[in-house]
Amino acid sequence: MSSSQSSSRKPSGLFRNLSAKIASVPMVLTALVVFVGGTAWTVLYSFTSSKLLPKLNFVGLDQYERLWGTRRWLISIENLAVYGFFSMIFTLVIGFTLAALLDRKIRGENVFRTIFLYPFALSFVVTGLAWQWILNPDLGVQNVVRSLGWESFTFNPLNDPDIVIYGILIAGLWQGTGLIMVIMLAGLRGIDEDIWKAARVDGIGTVKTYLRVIIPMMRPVFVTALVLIASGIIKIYDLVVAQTNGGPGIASEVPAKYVINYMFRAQNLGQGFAASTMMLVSVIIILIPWAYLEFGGKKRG
Amino acid sequence: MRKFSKLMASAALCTASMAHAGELEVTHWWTSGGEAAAVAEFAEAFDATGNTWVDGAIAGSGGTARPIIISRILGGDPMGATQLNHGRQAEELIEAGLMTDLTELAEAEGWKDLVNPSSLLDACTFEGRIYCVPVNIHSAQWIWLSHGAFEKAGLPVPANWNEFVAAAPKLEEAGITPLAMGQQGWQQNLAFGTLTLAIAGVDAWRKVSVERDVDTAKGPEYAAVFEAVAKARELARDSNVQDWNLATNLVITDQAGGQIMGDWAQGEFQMAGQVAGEDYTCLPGLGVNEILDTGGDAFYFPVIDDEATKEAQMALASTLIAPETQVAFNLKKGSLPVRGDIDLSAANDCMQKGLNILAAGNVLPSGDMNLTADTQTQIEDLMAEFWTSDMSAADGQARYADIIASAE
Amino acid sequence: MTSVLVKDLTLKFGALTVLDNLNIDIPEGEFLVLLGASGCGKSTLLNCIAGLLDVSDGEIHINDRNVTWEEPSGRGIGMVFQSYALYPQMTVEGNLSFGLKNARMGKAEIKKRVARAAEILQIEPLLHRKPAALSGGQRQRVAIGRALVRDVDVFLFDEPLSNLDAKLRADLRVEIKRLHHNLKNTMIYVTHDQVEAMTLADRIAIMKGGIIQQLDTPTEIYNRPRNKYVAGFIGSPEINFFEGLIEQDAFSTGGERFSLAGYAFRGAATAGPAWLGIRPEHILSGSAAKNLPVTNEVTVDIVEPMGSDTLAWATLAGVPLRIRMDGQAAVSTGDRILIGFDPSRASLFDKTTEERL
Amino acid sequence: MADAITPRGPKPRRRFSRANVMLYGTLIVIAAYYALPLYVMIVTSLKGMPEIRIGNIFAPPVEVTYQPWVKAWSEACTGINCEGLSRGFWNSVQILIPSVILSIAIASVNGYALANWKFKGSEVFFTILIVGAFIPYQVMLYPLVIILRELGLYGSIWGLVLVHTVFGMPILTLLFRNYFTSVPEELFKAARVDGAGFWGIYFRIMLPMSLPIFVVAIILQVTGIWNDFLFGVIYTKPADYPMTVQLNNIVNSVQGVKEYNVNMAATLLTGLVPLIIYFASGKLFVRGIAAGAVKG
Repeated sequence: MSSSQSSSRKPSGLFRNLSAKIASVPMVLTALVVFVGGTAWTVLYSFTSSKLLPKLNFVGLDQYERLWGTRRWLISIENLAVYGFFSMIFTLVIGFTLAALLDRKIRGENVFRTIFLYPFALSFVVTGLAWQWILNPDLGVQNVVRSLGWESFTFNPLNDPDIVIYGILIAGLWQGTGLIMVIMLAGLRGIDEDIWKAARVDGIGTVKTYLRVIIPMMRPVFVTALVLIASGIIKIYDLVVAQTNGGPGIASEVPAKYVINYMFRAQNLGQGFAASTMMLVSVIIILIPWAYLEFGGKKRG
Repeated sequence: MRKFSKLMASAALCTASMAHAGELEVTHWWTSGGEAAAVAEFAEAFDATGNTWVDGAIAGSGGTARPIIISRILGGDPMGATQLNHGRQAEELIEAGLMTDLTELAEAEGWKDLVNPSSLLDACTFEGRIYCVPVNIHSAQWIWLSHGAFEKAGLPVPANWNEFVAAAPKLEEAGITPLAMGQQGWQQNLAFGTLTLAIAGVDAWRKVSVERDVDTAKGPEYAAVFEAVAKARELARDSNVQDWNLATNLVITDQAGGQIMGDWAQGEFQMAGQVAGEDYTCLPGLGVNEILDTGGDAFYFPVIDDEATKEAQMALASTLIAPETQVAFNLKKGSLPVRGDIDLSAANDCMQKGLNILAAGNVLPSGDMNLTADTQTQIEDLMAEFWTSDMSAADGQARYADIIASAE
Repeated sequence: MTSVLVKDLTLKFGALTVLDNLNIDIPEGEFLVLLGASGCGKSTLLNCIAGLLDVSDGEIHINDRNVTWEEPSGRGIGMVFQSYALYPQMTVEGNLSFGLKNARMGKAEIKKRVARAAEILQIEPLLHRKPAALSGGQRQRVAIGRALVRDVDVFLFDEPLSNLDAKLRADLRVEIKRLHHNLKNTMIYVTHDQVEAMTLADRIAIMKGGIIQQLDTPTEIYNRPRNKYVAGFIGSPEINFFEGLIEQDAFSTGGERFSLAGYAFRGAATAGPAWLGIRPEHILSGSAAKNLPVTNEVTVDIVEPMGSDTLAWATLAGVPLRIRMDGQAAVSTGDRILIGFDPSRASLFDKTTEERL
Repeated sequence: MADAITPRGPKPRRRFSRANVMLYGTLIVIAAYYALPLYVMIVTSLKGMPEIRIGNIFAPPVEVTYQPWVKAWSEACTGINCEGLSRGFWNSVQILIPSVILSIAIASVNGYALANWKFKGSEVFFTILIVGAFIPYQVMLYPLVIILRELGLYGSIWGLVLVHTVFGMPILTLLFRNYFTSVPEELFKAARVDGAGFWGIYFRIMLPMSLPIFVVAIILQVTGIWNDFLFGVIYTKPADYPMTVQLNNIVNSVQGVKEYNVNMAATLLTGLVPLIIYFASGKLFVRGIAAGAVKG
């Protein structure tokens, strides 16, 4: 804050709404110290060889070279890409379809909406465990279908390294689509009723109206939904820990888990910081230009 | 670096845990049936000295518990005492001056000459000072075979690894999983270590694990090891249990032929009321190369600025190494005592085998002693991947050699 | 050939009857206006004709075809909404051609029709703009264009001008009239603004509570309102009402007696309690009032000059009286003036049934 | 040529028209997929272990027992201490209440200041906060460990409360700012004319009007904080573990055979609080989130 000159002129900016500034101190502190300071600190120490304790002995890009040479990190990135891609598409498609179905003024709308949204209230740990049991071969779906007679039925995603990520995807979708459905429904209800009438008069079918008219009109809602889903994907950790804990082997590892394991379990802070900086870079590439455009740029709302 | 650690030390001092005099919070990760029973022995012995043992068990094996324990010590909220595998893990903590120096007590009670083998105490010493109390000797190089399983398959109980591998097809015919294996990296890594010692032998093992000689890691001995591990992977194909004690349970209930696991598995067998030699057999060094590593658990005492707690810490240290406690604890735990001067006549057949090997002196320091946590984690990740994929033995060996090359 | 026939149309939302047994026969090319206060059911009737609402009973025929169960697009109607309902993400050209593309019409045909509509509505320069970049008037023209390109038989307008400012409304009103004149299509136009109704309509249907009060030409409705409600609704400034008694060709109210000579009773002349309505513009003042059958002296309470004409307030027979005078008339508060009116311009309504006598 | 039936009155809609069947069909199938896990957990948590081993998990319990719930609540063990989830529950409550109050108080003041009292640079901090909301937590985990250590809060409940306040701030501030910007400007100007100051307007005018957004903020924070696992594992010691972490420990520390009924009862117990809030607030939960998110 610039030091205020003699206040012959009207009081300098510093003192104008003083109480507002004081009230915003916590926000300023959080923004500067934690978000900016914390991030800078981590990025800085990602260039050191700190093991258990942070030490400023710089090693340049060694941590990053090792990171991208580590098989477990490559698997984590691959999993994140697969999970992110499908989770983004399915959440949007299922979310929108459910919202469109519920928007059709059907009986029992509230009951359906409650059922679709309750998973969102549950924690990822609960979701992970629930789906671990349902997908468990000896207890869940496979066992039930076999007991119904189809002996050779095998459905055991959580023990098959190639498709375990899809087991996590099922649980992730179960938990996440509810919120997106709600947001889409709010968007749909915001559309002027006459647009629907005009489309009917023009003889355009319901599905075509959704695709060619309604969805283009809901661009801001879709952007918000994309941003919410994306920020959820990047941070995925609890669900994997609860459902597969990275197993079988390291087949369902995710970047967030790599960071935590290397920072605390392998007591190699440098490597952990390098991994978390990589996560930050991926966020910067995908999200921030977008989010800035939505929230920062033209301030709407 | 010094300035930083002074800061850490002061932080530790000013927020000592608010335990009252005589009360000591002890953290550890012995949460399975047998282990919990053994810990109870420690707690009982310590309470007998007028102090109170406040149990801080942390579930989820060492891998999960260690980070929690360490971040608490670093975070300035240390516990009274904690279990850690002695070796490189605590090195940085000692360097940062966060661990109590036990040298006076050690010299007063003459630990130097009663701890056998001496390598155990060396693992606790850092720059000449002693910082931890070894409480047991665990060796990983055992395979536990279920008599019932082999009877069901109409086979004699094998005496060594090769016989075990030969018997496998028959076991499978009888619907028995030959090898029980938990789906966790550290268990697969333990099996790898055991197979290495048994097949590659001590010299090759020392060249790679201690001197980190990459050529040997790439050499023929280790090629044979990775072949054996690939075979073991075959044998454990359809045992999809997670925790080690669930795998041991498969052996106890004759659903699996055998399990490669450390001597702490004995605790589970005892809990199930099985008798060594009758219901199950233990083969040290897989019956091929009777060498045991002398890793094991030890207790460290974070620095706490509270006289009463310090006294309680010393009381616990000497209780842990006292003969009666050693006997009671190790019997339940199934591990070997650290004191050479007590007789474990009550010990069962497997512990006797361990004692003889120990007495014969063909023992060696455990991996924890010379590989950093970082390298250990990388090897565990490699093993986790190897065991759950169809990675070839050669690729596995190449990846292992790279890790050894980059280890410091 | 009848363009639109509405037969015994009834619509109920649960227990509430919104449209009550309506019958309308709209000949080819007629411009019918549905006029009424909000909530009288005019928009609902329009939506029923369009097929956007399912009727509870009755039939709708367009071009002698029973379309009661037809989808809106199958009825040969185009509709223009109050909120224009243009597709915001498409250009003007996109909006115009979307319906045709959907009906799989040939590209050349689409191009031709869009060009024709754009030329009629003078929106050629706007074809590549998005609705957001258009003014209210332009958007309305594009909305009309959307129906135009489909060569529909009947145009339906749902209060299209109420979102526009007064000046723009007047301009567009003229355009719609010119459009009707050029195209000669049947048009049904819903509004609550009586000026739009009077200027545009060939016939007007005054609606209240889901029932058509009167369906007639504007002049007929203006001069011979069917009932008290229609009389009161039409005409600005509002008609003056006197409550009183009819006694052989005279009407007594509040101490005054007005002669009814020349009043054309619908049926036989009757007597009894009734309402008399006389429009402010039918009350003459000063010298013009001299030889009228009914004359009186009144004092002017308030004067409201409005440029083209002036509205004077007085009291007659205890009831406030509105008199419309020429803009230049020199009158001020307190003047005593002579006023009078010709009974044949007045309207009499039965006291209880409020029906015209 | 009068056709057989002249169309009259409402179009006859076959009750089970193809579109209707398809619509309700998909909804019911998807609803089953969503309701399945909860159903399985409830059913299994009421069965004895033998019944689970032989029967299939979708079958309703033959003889209902509440023993798994009792065990999950008060007897399930992690290692030696067997106090079940109850300790975790009370820890979670102790973490929840101060976190919710503190985070909402600060965020509402932030939102209010940002909406009505813009000062030089206030938008910059707000933008940093919003950008901060997208930075993965992992990047700020260790620096926060150091900050808490310097404040002597590391490992205590208050440390975790501070962490939740910090990480909850961006979204909540955005929510409140959006809400307060939608409050008519004249109201704020009128109050200023009447001489009310920053806090006067906040308490007497803004607060009373902002009940709906407060309820939304409370719902978001309660479900968010109660369901947190990552911060709970890192910033507390075993004695203070929130319910989610303790649940993960209980389910993973196995004594002999896995007791699925106790594990499922424990999972349900952990999910109970957010579920009750969700069902109790119902529409408000939905409207609030939509308002906050869509407008944001």
